[in-house]
Amino acid sequence: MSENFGFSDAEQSDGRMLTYLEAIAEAIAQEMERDPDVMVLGEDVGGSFGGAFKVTKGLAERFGDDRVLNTPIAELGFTGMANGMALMGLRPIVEMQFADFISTAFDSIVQFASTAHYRWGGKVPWVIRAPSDGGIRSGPFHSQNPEAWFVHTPGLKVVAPSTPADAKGLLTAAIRDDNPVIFFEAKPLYRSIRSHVPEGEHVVAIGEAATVRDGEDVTIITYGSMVHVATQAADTVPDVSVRILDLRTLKPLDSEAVLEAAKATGKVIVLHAANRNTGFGAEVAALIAEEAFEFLDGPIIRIGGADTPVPFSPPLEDAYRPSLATVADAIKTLAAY
Amino acid sequence: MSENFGFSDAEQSDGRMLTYLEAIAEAIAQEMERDPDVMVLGEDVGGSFGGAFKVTKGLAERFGDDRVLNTPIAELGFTGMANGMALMGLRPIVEMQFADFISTAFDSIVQFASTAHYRWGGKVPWVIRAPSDGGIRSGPFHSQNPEAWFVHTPGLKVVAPSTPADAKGLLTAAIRDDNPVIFFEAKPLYRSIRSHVPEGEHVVAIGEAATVRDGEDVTIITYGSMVHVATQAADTVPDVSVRILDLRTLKPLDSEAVLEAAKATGKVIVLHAANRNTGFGAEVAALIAEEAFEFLDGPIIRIGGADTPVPFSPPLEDAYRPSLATVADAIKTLAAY
Amino acid sequence: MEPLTTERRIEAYAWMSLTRTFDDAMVAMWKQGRGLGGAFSQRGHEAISVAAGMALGPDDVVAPMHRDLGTYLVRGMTPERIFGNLLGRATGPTRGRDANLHGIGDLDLGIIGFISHIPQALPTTLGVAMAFKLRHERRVALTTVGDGGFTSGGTHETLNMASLYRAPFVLIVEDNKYAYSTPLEQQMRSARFAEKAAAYDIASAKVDGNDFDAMYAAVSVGVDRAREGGGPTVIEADTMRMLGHAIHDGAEYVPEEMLAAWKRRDPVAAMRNRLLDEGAITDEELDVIDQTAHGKIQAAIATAEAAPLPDPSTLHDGVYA
Amino acid sequence: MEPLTTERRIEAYAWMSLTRTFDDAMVAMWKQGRGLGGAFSQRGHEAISVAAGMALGPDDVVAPMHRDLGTYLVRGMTPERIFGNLLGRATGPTRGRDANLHGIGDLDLGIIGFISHIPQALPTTLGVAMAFKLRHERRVALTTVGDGGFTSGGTHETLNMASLYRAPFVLIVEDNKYAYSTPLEQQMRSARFAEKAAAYDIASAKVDGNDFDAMYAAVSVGVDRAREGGGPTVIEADTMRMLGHAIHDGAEYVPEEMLAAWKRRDPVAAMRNRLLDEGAITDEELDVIDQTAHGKIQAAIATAEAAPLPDPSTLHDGVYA
Ligand SMILES: Cc1ncc(C[n+]2csc(CCOP(=O)(O)OP(=O)(O)O)c2C)c(N)n1
Ligand SMILES: Cc1ncc(C[n+]2csc(CCOP(=O)(O)OP(=O)(O)O)c2C)c(N)n1
Ligand SMILES: [Mg+2]
Ligand SMILES: [Mg+2]
Repeated sequence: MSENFGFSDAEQSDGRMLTYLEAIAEAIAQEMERDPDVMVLGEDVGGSFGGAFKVTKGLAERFGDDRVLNTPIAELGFTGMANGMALMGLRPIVEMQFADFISTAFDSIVQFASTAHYRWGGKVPWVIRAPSDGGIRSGPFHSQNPEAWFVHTPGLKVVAPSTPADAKGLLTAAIRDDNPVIFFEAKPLYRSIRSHVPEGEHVVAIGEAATVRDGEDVTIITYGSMVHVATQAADTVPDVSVRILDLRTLKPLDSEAVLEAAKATGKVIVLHAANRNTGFGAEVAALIAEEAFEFLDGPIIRIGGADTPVPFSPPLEDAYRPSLATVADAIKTLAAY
Repeated sequence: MSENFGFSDAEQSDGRMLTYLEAIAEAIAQEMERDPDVMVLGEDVGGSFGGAFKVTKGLAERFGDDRVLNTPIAELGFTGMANGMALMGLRPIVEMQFADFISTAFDSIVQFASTAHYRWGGKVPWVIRAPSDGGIRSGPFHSQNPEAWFVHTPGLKVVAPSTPADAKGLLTAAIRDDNPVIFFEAKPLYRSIRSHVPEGEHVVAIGEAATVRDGEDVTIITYGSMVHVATQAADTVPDVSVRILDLRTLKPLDSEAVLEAAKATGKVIVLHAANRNTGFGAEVAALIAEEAFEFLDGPIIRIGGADTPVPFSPPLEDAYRPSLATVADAIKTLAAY
Repeated sequence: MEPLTTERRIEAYAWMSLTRTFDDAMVAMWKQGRGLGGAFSQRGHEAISVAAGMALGPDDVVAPMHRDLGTYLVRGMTPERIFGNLLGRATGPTRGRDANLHGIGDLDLGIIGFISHIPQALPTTLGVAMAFKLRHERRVALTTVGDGGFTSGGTHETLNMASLYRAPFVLIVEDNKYAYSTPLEQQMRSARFAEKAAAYDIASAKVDGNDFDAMYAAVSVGVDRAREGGGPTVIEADTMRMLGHAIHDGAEYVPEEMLAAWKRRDPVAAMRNRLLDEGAITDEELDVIDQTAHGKIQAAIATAEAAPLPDPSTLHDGVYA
Repeated sequence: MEPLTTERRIEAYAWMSLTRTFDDAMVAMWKQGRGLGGAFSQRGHEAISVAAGMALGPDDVVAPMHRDLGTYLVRGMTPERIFGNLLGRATGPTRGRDANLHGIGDLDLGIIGFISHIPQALPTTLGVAMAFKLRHERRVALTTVGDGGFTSGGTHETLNMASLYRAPFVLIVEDNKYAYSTPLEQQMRSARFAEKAAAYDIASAKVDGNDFDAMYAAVSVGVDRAREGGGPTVIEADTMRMLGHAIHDGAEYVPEEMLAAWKRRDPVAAMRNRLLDEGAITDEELDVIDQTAHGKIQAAIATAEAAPLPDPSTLHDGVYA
């Protein structure tokens, strides 16, 4: 992959280190243990196989085939089925084999699930797990970051953790949430980062951003895999004091944290791996341009994927994807502004 | 409907006045006359019926059932069929009965049509006509403005005319374009506005915004039905000199015109009927906040639909939808800033 | 299956009469401009919708479509509430949020609110059925689809999964010959829905959808099968959409003779005459039933028209649970 | 239908040998870490993909899937170009934009580039067929779908429209018993694809997908029917996916006996032995064919590996036509 995600944090001293993928698997297992209404469904999630990324491996043996349900290739249908299950009080965790295939289930998400409670009070407490993001040479249909479609749609919640601990804590919160939550997992982080994850129950509230590091000169607002790119880029510019805000939840957005971070430095970079054009970063930048205008000391720089499909070949994908160098340059530009 | 679209322009003196709907119908008929590869397909478009809004009425009699093809209820399938037809050089004009049902065809648009040329050079010269927008008490599933989903998707073109003349000229350009173009028709304008439309061939280039009126104090950047709300709102604040830019094409965006308009007044309102959160207005605001920052004399105010489904009942829909009063207040606020 | 006593059949007539009366009143109101937005007449579907409502048990769940007014009524959704929805009142089940019969769900009545997008009711209802199955509850989920909706991809995905999982799921195909302006022969080459069901290994029956007794029997067989763990059923109901797609649609595309022929098979009149022929009830008693229906509907309209519109300040209420 | 002369059948063997040799070489490279991204082995599908390629006429159009390598080769997509795509080279048909066999379309060869999203190839191919029909061209469009893809909604929409419009459309269902890790019995209760086709009034045939002669005959019948205006055909090809879903997949979920049984039905070996038994060709001649294939593939790999990667400055090229 194009970036090095050898992420390390202070907590690494602690004994209990899990990968991002292990943290997700742990959250699912613990919630299934706790609540018999929690179940998993999707393509290849069941049996001894446990899904394309093996996130659900072992669950079928442990909780039975009824609660770890293999589906045919029918995203629209099985997500619609999850809508009905959720209306009856089950809490299905729907696995999209890749986030790229979430578009196949679109109506069941953006038309039914997102509107049922607003229209007639029907609760749809499911979670869709969407393995997203690229940098790992998977081509246009296994590398997408479609979060903007869903943030734009009223009635959904959208979460995108960047660390194993947040992955466990936010997935737990998403499963317990009474609304449809789309949980974007950053594939490139699955096995590339390992850090401390609290044992037992661990809940991270949906809707709260986290300050990854404090700083006075420039603020980077980001989420998912790009949090690590931001941190590494900041490290390459030691003479600039960089503040990094990890949004963690995209909807509902922690606007207070965003505005506070923007005001703190007056200089802001908004960064994500998704296509930049009308991406979620545009919302963040527009929010700041409207509500923190008087505090701005420089242009709001947006960095995101190019306005092309995600190409497969390394030189093209690296050019497509926000790089450490691009972010470092933006930091310098703003610092010098 | 909640706004009065009694739009009138100077050209009204001229003899040839068409409604927005008539202008669209004329463009289709003229292009079918000109080019045998141009055809229409969709639900109920054929026979003597001519579609839910009667836009294609008379075409079947004139051009035959083969070129005005009734389809079953299968948006994914018939849009996918249009992909194949277009690859063979036909120029299908696909009618979505309502823009709200475009989500049902999602994969055929955002995965196949948008990427075919980038990936392997396959040209997909179709147009999807999407009757969008609300204000006419049609409820959550017949009032949507989903343009942001498609602007965010690489490889598509997105057009949204506000006048009969532009509707004819842009649709003609869209039909002749070698790329997939999504043509958003503002339903509330269909029969509510009537203005001059050039007879015979009339092409308005895709990608060019239009200055509706010049002004020094505040710029409103908008498109579709909201152009008329902007004009009327500006009229209610005669003491403020308001510049109005009608984007007409959302993708590819006329960034030059946007930046020029923003710089001209230093105060900007971005307005659309679609849900504001991560809507296309966010892209426009973010572009300005990055590229015209030094010219800004005030916060960029974004006005859009609420972050709820489009409600049906008049008091709720009026509260949901950007109103003349909201826009007028924003003009005053910025003028006084 | 609950035996179809004479009392039950008279009750059925009463529901069909109430449904027809509601429909007539609604159509009249909208023609007079007293309506709001669009409205779908279900005229001709009374036997299907009432049979579906009556054949289900109290704990079963149903997701009716835009022409299943009778099902809503039988399940206990009052005419007041439905007219409240039609008129965008705060008292409707969607509190002015959704239009016509869209979204008028109420889980306390075992009703799922539907959305326009075809065929979303199908996978949703399958999910309800699966919840019953996974919890080992002896409950059934039923929904309906039109001839038009049958051609939509989600219908195929739902039928395949319903069969695969042997879900307690019943689907009524309302073959009313048109999808908006599009006749059956422009939708599909084979309209043999029962045979289509067989290709999924799903049990099926073809029924005269204008014959209440036949519909009730067929739906009951499917419901019982589902309840006993026998898996899904598809019921092909042969019927006709008598008043066009929606209120604004003159349906000039429907041949006169066709309508005339179907008029002779009117489901409400048929039920009425059958009960009379059997001597199960007198003309006078039937008139009382019709007058009662008329009174209920007039009262419902008055109540709904007098009800308040929603307060704009509630716009954002309920976006999230 | 072009008669299946001995020459044509020997030619067919050569294509099957080339396909198998390509596959073996690709698998070996990826196992050695000389690959890029993922790769799908088509081992076991040679008879189907080569028959599809050979039964089509030069002006026909095909949209092959991820296991139809033989079809690409027969249509004239060279091993050099395909390996170029697999290795992300500027010389591949997607110029490094798409992965493995995805998107390797070339309209000059009558090949549509496919996308991952199942079952997009179906409606697209129907559209190609409709273009031929509307222009009154005697051309045919063919595509393939897996047992897994058959359960997807777009497949139903496509089959219904193909039947409705009597499109010159041929669909081969590659029933290879698995969709990734999911066996047929967890995908659908009835896997009788020919019967499913009948429910759409579509002609169908069930064929041993590992028997080239049978596949060629069946596809030819469908292609001829389409060309003569007889409408669509569905061909159910009974076969097996021999090497798992993709290179990273050990396919431990596939029973050993099942693989062993299918190994005895290897389509390439079967064709080879049949030609030998008939005395149509000698062992030596067959070895020459295999060696030629081996040489071509090695040369193709060398060429592809030596080819340049795309220039990053071309990132935005071709987003729009
Ligand atoms: C996906 C989708 N496309 C289009 C529509 C618009 N539409 C509403 S009802 C209808 C016709 C439905 O026909 P049918 O299923 O036969 O039901 P009927 O109206 O005849 O009862 C159409 C096309 C829709 N609701 N959903
Ligand atoms: C809509 C969609 N969902 C999921 C996938 C991921 N996927 C790729 S191939 C595959 C299995 C396909 O099985 P089948 O159709 O039987 O073809 P086979 O691989 O067996 O040849 C899956 C699930 C996809 N490509 N598209
Ligand atoms: Mg119908
Ligand atoms: Mg398969």
